[in-house]
Amino acid sequence: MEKTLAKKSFSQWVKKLSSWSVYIPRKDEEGRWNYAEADSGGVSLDVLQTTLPPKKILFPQREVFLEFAKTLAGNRETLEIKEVLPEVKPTVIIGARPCEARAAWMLDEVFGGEFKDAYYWRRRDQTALVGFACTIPPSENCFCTSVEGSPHSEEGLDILLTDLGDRYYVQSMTAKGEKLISAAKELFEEPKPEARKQVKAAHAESEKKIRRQLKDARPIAEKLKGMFDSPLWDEESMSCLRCGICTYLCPSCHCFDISDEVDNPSPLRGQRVRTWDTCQFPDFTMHSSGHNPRPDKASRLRQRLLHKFQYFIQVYDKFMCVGCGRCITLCPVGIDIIKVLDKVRDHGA
Amino acid sequence: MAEDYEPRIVAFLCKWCSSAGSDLAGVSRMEYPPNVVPIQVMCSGSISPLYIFSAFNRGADGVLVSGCHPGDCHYIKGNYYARRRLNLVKKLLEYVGLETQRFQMSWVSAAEGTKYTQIIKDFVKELKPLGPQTKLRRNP
Amino acid sequence: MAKIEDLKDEARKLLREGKVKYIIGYGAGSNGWPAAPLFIKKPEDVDKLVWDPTCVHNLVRFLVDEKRRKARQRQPDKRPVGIMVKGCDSRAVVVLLQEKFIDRNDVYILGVSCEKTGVVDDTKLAKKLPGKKAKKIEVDAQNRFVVTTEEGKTEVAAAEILAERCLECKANFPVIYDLLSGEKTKRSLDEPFGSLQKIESLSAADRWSFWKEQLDRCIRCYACRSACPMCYCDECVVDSINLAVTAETTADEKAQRIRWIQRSAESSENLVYHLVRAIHLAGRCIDCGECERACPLDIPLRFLNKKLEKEAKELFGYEVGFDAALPALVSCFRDEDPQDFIR
Amino acid sequence: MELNVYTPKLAKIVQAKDEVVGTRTIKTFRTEFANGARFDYRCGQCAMLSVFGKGEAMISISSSPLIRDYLQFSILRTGRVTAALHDMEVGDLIGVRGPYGNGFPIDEWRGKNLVFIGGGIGLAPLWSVVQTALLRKSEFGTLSLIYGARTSRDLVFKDELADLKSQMPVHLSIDVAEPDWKEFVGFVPTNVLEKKPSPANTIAITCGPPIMIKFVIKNLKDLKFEDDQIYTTVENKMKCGLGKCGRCNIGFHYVCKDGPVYSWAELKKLPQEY
Repeated sequence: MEKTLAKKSFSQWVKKLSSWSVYIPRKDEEGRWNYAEADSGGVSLDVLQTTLPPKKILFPQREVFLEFAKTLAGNRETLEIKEVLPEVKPTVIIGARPCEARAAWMLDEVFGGEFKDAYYWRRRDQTALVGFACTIPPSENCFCTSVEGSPHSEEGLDILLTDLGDRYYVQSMTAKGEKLISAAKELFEEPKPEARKQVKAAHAESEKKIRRQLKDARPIAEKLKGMFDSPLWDEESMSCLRCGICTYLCPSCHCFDISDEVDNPSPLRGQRVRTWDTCQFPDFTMHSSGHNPRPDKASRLRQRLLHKFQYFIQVYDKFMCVGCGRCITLCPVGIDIIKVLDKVRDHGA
Repeated sequence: MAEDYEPRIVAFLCKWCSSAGSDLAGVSRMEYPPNVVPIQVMCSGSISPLYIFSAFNRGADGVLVSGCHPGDCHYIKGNYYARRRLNLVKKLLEYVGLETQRFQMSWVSAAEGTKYTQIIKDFVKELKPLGPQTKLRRNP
Repeated sequence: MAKIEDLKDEARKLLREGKVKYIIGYGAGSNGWPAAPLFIKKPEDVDKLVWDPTCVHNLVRFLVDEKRRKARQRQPDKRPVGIMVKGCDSRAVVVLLQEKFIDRNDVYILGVSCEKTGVVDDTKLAKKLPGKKAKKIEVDAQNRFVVTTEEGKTEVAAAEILAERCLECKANFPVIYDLLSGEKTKRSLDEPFGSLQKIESLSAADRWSFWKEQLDRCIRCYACRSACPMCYCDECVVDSINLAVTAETTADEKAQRIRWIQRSAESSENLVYHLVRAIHLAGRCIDCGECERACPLDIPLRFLNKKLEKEAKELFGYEVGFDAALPALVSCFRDEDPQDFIR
Repeated sequence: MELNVYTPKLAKIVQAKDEVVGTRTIKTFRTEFANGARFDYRCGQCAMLSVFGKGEAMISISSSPLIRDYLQFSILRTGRVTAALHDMEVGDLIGVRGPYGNGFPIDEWRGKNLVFIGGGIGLAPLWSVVQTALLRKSEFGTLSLIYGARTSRDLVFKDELADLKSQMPVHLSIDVAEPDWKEFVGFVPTNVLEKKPSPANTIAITCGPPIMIKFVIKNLKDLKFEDDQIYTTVENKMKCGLGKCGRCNIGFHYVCKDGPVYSWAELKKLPQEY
């Protein structure tokens, strides 16, 4: 279904979505963008890139799995566990970027499959993604076109809005999208033929503006297979600080830890929670004997790149990197995966 | 504040002086509020700031560290170190916005049973109006 | 800003004579910020060294990684490592020497002087030139910053985009060095703890809501701990993220290890983590500002350590990072240390 | 109610036997499900045991799947969860979820001789397939076990090994000589060279510390065993057991889902990241 929506009636549409809980990027006084529940306040849409991707709504940093409690009845101790599945209201994330929606589409693969992850799918099934096509590249390190994405890709999105000056061209790809549109039918008009031409031109134009490029990404994935023991990883990871920024802020990174958090030791009461985890921390793979298959920064940088540019392709036949550029922009020491992968491509050339 | 609210205080008492002082108060049957969970330590200098933050994190409404008067320390200078380190802790907690009355330090010698009871009485009196401590507390 | 030709010559000589293993310096970055850490092993790469107001990183952190790498090797190469240090960074080297973490001949210090200016704060720059990306930043004769972006050059007064710590700088040229590039110029400094006033002047309730709102945003990526040259413990007491287990660690030690805070990024756990980190930096933090710069959410962490630095000076007359022979702040005392807060 | 793959079933400990006391203590537990829940598994699969308040640990099931009424786990005391398990007594409740992993492809080995080579606690995952092979003895050729540990005290299933000797040749070894030790003294891989199992129509299955597995495989290759005649299990840190949490991978394989059992032919192709 394709419609157009006047820009001036955009905030009315948001108000009409009262039965959804609406997340919208909000800018704080320091100029940082982050998702926040939309209140009645105005909706400013000159967002470029949020620091934390929409992943934090679909795959929150803390998810309670179950609660456990011991009760003392006389001298008999009984233990019960109570499963805690999230109760999620229908949600809509407005302002997601096409690359972040592609990342959600990849998380669907990981959390689907043979063992479906009930916690993820409770949220995912209730959440609609309304994306903005990137007429201006959100970051100077965007390279989505190099990893089979584009500034107007539709995977993972329910609605794609493209800015045509005074109105948005609305493309809805799913039933969820149609429901969002029908919630305020009167605001949407049928697209005029020249609007269709305009949106095609806008999309083509936006692809040319992507600032960074990773040439021949697929052959790099092939070449990575032979570079497991290359000294390149040691050289490139010399300046790595071993923090978790590149993985926590990556829209497609999904590694997690499961740990028990005790509120009251006796009688025992607490919860089992899932929290984000990162392959960059030493504890991630350390055996209880102290042996660590990935003992140093080099092996962890290698793991981060191989997982995204080789392993994920071998299993799901698509890159796990969506080219949003966050890990490049926000790395405190400027480790640039495009530069590292360029070196892999040109290695031995 | 609900009249029946009873603040819970964690008191780190140095074994040689303050803990002995609190024993003297007990042996002499002195009356003082039962809100204190005493933890005996070998010296006030052995109190790591982590214990204080953790006590507040696990639900303490007030934390007291009590050691020997300067010069009485069984290990000569433990209380001098404590004086400097815990002063920094107090300033940091205040700076972050925790009510200043919640963290107290005192010198109580083995003979000062009455002083110990007075300190606890004053501490409970000061904590009552503040209500339960929710700032550092784990999911209050 | 010093011209570093003499430093480059020294660097080439050191590498040619094999006096140092490699040199840690600043080179061109590629992620949008002009400068980035650079490791040089070969003399011909020395030309890549740059020195300009975007060299904000504190490279002393990599001395910690060097020590860890040597500890893992069976026959480590004992030669020193060359390192480019600004004034503030050099005080970090002093603290590492003071704490005997590194030995003086582990490191060959190539000092650079900031002279009249200092380094740029990325947030201030982004606010000053919104939407534009700086390609290059230089200092002109009148010590103003000349920022080159895609649209050309713009001149900015230094004070507008200087990093907060540079405005309160205590050492605009290195206090310890094997070679110093640039002049030992005196600088008119702002009020030493000026930036702290705006928080200290708040009421207790406002300070609490300020810190709670800031630390609630923390996602515990530990960039602040990873970027800090003083945070070099193999096993951080606060969390089990980097448990240092060796073959000799017994099952009991692992089983009884106390988890002081939970792994979830809840506000109470974030607060305790940052409080413990701040108190562990009392009398050790030299205000290089890396924790705040590295934080992806720009949480003003510097103000936690700055407060304790101010208390250390006012209460105990203790200054950090100038004298490697000084005992640590918390392992010494004075008779006249204040005790008014003790009953 | 959709099946939530992370929620463990409650199981009661019905038997707790000390296998090794002193340092490197090992205990064997038998558990029955609190509400008689079914738990079908293949030999060599593992289960995630939960001690609530401490965490979870992936432990291989050492009982044979043909024995229905209990699950058996032999656990080395080595960290927070395993220490908590060791402190448990009969009647305590733990969580069990699973089964996880691909298990030993025992049906593919019909008609073949089986040589089991174990080291220390490595006998626990092997025990499941040894018991199953014994119960289906007619389907296989000769069975034999080469097993060793640091000291005689560290041997696991001491009494079961005694009566196993009557059913198959059992070659025990300890690393350092002890006064009343009659059998082989030395490392397990050397014992393998000593006993020279013949590769003809034989499958060798080895579990134990990674360093032992490396040399056992080398020695088996010297004895002309083909790559697809050697099977082993890979141990990596695991948290989810479902191939999602991202930590146990070697190459693009998740050990908890695609492993832990690999033939050397498969394992050789993967990066040595375990």
